[in-house]
Amino acid sequence: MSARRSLANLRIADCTPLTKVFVQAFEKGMLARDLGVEFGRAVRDENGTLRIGSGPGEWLLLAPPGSAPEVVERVEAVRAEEPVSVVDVTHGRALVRISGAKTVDLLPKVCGIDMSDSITPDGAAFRSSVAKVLTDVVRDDGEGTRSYLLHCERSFGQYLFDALLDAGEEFGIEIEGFASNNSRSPE
Amino acid sequence: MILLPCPHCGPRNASEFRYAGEASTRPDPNATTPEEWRAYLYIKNNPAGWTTEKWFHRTGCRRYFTAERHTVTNEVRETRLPAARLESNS
Amino acid sequence: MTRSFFSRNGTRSGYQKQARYSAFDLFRRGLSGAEWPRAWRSRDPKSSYDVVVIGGGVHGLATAYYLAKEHGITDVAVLDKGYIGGGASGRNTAIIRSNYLTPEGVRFYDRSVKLYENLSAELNFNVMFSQRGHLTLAHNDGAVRTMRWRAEVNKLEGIDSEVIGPAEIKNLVPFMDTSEHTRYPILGALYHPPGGIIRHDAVVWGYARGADAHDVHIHPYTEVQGIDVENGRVHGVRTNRGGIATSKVVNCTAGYSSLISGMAGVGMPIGTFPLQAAVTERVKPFLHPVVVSGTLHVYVSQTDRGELVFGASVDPFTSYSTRGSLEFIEGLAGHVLELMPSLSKLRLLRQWAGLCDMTPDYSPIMGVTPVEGFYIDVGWGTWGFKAGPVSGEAMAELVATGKTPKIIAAFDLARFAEGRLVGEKGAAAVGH
Amino acid sequence: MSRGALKTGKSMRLGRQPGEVLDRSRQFVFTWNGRKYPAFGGDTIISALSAAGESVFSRSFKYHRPRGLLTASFLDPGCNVQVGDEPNVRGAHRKVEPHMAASAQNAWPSLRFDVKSANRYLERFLPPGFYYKTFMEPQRLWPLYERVLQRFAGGGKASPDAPHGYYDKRYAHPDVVVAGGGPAGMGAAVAAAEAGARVMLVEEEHELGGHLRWGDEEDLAALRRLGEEVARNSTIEVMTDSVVTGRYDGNWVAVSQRSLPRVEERLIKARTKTLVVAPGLIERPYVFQGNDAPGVMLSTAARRLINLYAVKPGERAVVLTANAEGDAAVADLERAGVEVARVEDARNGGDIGRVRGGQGAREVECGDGARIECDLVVTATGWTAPTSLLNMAGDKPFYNPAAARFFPSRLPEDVLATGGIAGDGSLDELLEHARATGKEAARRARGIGAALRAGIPQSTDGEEAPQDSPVTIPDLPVNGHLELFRGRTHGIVDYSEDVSSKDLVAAVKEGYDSAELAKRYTTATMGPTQGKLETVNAMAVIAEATGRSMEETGATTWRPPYAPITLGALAGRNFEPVRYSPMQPWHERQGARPLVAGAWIRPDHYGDPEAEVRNVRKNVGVIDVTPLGKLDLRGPDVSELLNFLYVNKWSNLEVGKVRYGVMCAEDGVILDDGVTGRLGPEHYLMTTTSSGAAGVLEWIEDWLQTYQPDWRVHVTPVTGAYASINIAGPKSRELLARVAEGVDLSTEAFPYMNVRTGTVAGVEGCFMWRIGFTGELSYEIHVPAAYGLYVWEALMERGADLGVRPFGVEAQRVLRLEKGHFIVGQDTDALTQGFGAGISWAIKLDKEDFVGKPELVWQGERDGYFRLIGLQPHDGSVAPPEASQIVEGKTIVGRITSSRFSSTLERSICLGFVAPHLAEPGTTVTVQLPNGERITARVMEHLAHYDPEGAKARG
Repeated sequence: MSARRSLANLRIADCTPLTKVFVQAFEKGMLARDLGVEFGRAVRDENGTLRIGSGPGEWLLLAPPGSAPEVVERVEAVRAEEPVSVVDVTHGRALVRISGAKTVDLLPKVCGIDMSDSITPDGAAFRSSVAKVLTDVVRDDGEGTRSYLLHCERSFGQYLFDALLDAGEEFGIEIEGFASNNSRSPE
Repeated sequence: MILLPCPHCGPRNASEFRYAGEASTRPDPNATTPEEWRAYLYIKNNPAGWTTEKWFHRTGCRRYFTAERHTVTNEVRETRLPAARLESNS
Repeated sequence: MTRSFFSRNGTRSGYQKQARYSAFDLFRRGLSGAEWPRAWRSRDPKSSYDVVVIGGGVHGLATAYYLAKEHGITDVAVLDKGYIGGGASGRNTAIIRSNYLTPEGVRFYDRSVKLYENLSAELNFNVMFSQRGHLTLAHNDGAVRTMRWRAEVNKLEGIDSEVIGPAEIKNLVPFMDTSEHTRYPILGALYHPPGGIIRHDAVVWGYARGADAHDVHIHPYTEVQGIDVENGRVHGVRTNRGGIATSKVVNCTAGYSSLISGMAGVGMPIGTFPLQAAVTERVKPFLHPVVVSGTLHVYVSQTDRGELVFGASVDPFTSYSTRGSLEFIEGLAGHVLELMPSLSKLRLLRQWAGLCDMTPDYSPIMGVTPVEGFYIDVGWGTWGFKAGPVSGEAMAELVATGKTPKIIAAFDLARFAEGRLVGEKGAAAVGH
Repeated sequence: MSRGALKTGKSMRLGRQPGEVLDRSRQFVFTWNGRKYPAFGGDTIISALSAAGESVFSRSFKYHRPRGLLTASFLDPGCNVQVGDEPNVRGAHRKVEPHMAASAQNAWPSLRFDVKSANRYLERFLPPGFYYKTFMEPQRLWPLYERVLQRFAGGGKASPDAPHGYYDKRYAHPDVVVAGGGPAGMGAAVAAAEAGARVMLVEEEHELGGHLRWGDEEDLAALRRLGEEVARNSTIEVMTDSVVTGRYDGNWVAVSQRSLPRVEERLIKARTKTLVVAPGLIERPYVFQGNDAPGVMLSTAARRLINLYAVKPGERAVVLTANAEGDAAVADLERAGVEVARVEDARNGGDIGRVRGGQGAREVECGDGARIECDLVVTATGWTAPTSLLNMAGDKPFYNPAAARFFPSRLPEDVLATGGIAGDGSLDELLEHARATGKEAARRARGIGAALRAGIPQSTDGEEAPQDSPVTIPDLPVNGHLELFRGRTHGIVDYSEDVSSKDLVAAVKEGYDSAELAKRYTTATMGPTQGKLETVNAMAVIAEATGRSMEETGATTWRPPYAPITLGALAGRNFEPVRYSPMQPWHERQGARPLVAGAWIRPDHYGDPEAEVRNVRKNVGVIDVTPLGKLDLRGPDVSELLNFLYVNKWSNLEVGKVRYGVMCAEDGVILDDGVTGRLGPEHYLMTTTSSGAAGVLEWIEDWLQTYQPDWRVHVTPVTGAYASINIAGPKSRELLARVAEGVDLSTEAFPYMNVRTGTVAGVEGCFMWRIGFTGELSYEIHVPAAYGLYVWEALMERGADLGVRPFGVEAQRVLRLEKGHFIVGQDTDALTQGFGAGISWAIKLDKEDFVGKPELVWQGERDGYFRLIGLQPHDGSVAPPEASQIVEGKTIVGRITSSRFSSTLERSICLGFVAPHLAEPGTTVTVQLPNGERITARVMEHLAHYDPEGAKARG
């Protein structure tokens, strides 16, 4: 846990260095059973990887920086009967985390999805438009603090970050430095 | 803005989708006449009422699906996956 | 020859002597308090007509007017399911121009502009055609290229069009942000001085009054429910006010054109899309030319009353709904403010929608159909109002003579089956 | 002229009133037409001016008649003022602030004396639509007439320097939105919240309470109780000075929120489960001669002035009353010390004939002919139900003649109505109805919410659809009311448009005899109040003129927005995404001129594009081509897919090879092109044009998902995953050799149109393609994006002695033109089919099937199509601008699609599109330049002007 962590009600951090692996397989195939997470949900596995059911028959795996080869290997080791593709998209996507109580005020300025607990509880994952950019959103609360991971095409990253800062200005948004463990992944 | 019930993601704002036109059947390209082929390209039913059409969930699951929509009220009564897709992806 | 139907006073049977409109007459009646007569008569439909025109908008009324005036065919009925001019004719943003991309398009719309220029005098009804210039902005070099393409074709056809740069644009529209570092920098524009705006209702009413003067029957609230076709020929139409026998039917509808054609068994390459528009509250005049941006999907002009009139591209999916949408005015406002950021305090007053029949090549469908006696003047997309007079003139000639006028030959229905699409699509993102 | 001095006139300010909204501890000054006026906190612009004895606030649109206060609310048509650079401010609603500079609109030279008011003497000569009947000839003078007409355009002034503030938007997902914060709205909101709903309570005025606010002690006590109930419920979000501007399909409700601390105005887009419409009723003006004179006002206006703003509306009043509101106004007036000279009770046949007075009411002629001197005329003749939101929800309200107003008829499941719009009754009856409505709204919201959630994979399954039965909503009584629209004289119907009842009658007689036509002809209801004050009176006059009933005349469609909303709020933060490559910081440091290419920002050039071209031909250049669309394709059926998508053949592409391909749509029109390489047995990387990337991806997914779902192919968009750099020029191999590891770059080992994977500048997993758009020996390298800037800088550093320089899009355009490569969308257009683009070598009609095959078969047979050709002007110093037309006499026979001066060849070079008879090499064509001059040019044998054999690229 970073000692510099701010207590502000709204914080933003660039988490782009995290490993990101994109997996495609049958929606209800063998690999799906092995990954154990359905479309629309995210769970953390025993290796500290956040497994996100990002689309029907699609998964996004977020893991500590530099761990792409192991993550890919682990998925490829599953002997699925159906065609499976595993693509390391670490370089292809930008990742931002916003945290704090005021995230529920910020996100509705840029995204049309209902952020209430009944629609998008902790562990919910969905893909929608955020500030007009196609974005994977994962609600990933930590220690009772609301928190969201936002994942988009890399080239839009700077724009999305700026748009979130602009939207958060009225709530006093603070920028946090990236720490590899601030994704709540176990060391 | 109308809500379109995406068969994967649930109801979403229509602005997340791309309308991909009336559902149509592609003629056999090796046995088609110019008239048949161009009817496939250009002629529309364009009803004022229920129509079957294709949509793409562009800022969502990025899947195509079929919807039955009323073109006067914009009410959507059914959305479903392309039939073949369901079988091959079970 | 202007003032046509008045100069032929009494030479035709059924001609109605109408009160002439003039400043003098306004003064005279103002003094005496005498009432003005009806601009057109209300009557019951007959059981048969030589020609039945479906659609009481500018196209239908102009067709009837020219049939009677130019070809002496006065046994004509114009049917509309609502009040006249209540469809696309009353819902468009009333922009007139002829700076199209293809020579056939340019010639056609130029004829329309010429007719419009003379229309107030011709109809003795001021349609308030204001040729204040028309600017189509280019925000990238592809668009600059297309603007130049249009300008060059226009010039070869004798139309006044020129590509101008940001400084000249700023001069014409001081409110425009022509600085370089905007999200959509303005690199140039196609400037078309004869383009402008018009009072759309006045065009409808003027043609209605003109047609009525030649004894054309105008039947509002008369909805066509079926077209009788036997052995490939038209025999009549069925309406909510009874059947009408006729051997010639002209489909001049917008929004419902494929439904009407469907009644005659003719399939159409048409999708019907709502086109939305909006006006702001009045402010003192500050915007003279019509401004269009294809990239930003917006067009804007200021009326003589001071309102800004906005339009955009058609809705993203087919619909017969004329309810306004919020996303339209949101996008519109964003884009207007991209162009003129100082207008953020201006308030939007009213929004509405009309229906547009879009064709695959962004060009109309005019002429004969496989059904004898069933003529079409449809598929007008977002350009129908501009073409009202020339369409009426050409359709009247076709119906009267049986020969397709050269000026509309390229727009025939058969082009789709024969793979001869018109090349107008190259210029059109927003084509107003 | 005492411009600097505080306005000291007769003060109309009353002592403290029980319900007043003033903060008397806060007194300050503002200016009105340049003069200083005092105000209290809580005053509106108009209440402060009224307190200072002013009674004229604007001039009317057409006749420039003086206009005063009519409704004392947002709707007040005579109270629109200019505030600084903001036009059309609702002066009777906007709170005045210290130092605010307000001024009158539509008056010149001054409010008191307006020269255009001479128009009113011309009234008889200016009937409705007079402009349709004159100025027709001569046509050439119309612009002059038009300029005169424009002088009369109403409204305030827009300023080109007005700043664009922080306007904002947000989405919301409440269970219940209550439109209207009067007693009914408050009651409904509380009941809904108590039933477990999340509620948005939206009120147009600055405070909740509606008519209770200007009521008596009992009303005020009731208001206090309601206010406490609202405050107790934390799930009610109260928004004042906010308005529901529209209800759109799917209960998509727009709320404009004002008076915010850091935001000018905010548009809330609420996907509400249910909407409760509780706007109350709008008092309707009465039509009689002189009804627009300052000093003639509605009973609610008089009561608001007295009770909210402690302003005495006049000295001596005549009141026409037909209802309890009018009676209450009489009591209020008397309490405020206004002499009530006469009460005309319409219920007993009382009436007003006309009001006389130029700058303000002076004398009333009563129904019985008696003339009474007064400066205040108050009318209470009935109500308009603002059914706007119900209209937008598809309802067609019906007219009830016994109550003289419209009522809802059939509402959709997700919209309910309560309060005055639904009926009358005592406050208790009203609240009972409101509470039942709020409870039912919450119940329905639960059902609708459960149905919505059922389809959402992320949602918690917790709440079941409720099984409880509908709440019984008691019927509200409907009080009888006289149908009072117009007296025995004619007067103004539409105040903002200056349309009188006489005008409407004249329009009907001229044949504009349906409500819509009469309105369009006279412009009645088209002004700033959008019919909320005028519609019913206009219908009544049209009904009277046509001899039809009100029911037959019908209500017109009220269109959104319910109340005007700023363009700023509608635009919000105006999200316009932009994309950058990882090398963008370097480009910016080097002063690259930015080029906006769709969402991408790219370097157009670094100062001297010609030098950039020369350097590629002579040494080596590098260009950032990251925006190239890139798709990772995996699976056993990729080659089948490629065979289907492209016009050329793909089944025989070996691993390690790349191939150029062209895609056509089903109509045979060229859609996109690019190079695709085979990285492994079941692994390909496809590149597309940067502008086509998104479209091609969706197109491929369409074929895969809906047409060939059996094909086992996975597509991953990886455009941003790789920084793409093209290294081009005779020294490119040497440069690459200095940074690449583990790859033999010799022509034998790595020939043209091949791909290798290796390490570049220490970065593993880079793809190197030996291809080129420029015609030189070149390599396109795709580097994991995070290393893009590092590799780019390494190339610059390691190649310094080789003369490496960056080049931008402009140089690339020249280079590719020299090489004769066409650009889809520039050298082809929306009708260019495959053969026309000169790629017949690629089109394989013997393939079983591919997209667009039939059209290409027929095009091949037809052979009459325009063709893309290379062109060189005979005068090599002239480069005809792109889009110059190729002509024969006056006939257009083609056009220049690309054109540049080539410093390599030291002459101008072009690509053009020409009619088939001109396509033969050696043909001379005529090009018309934009300045009208004509030049000739020669049709070339090849599209390529430079190295047509391709020796350099293969070398």
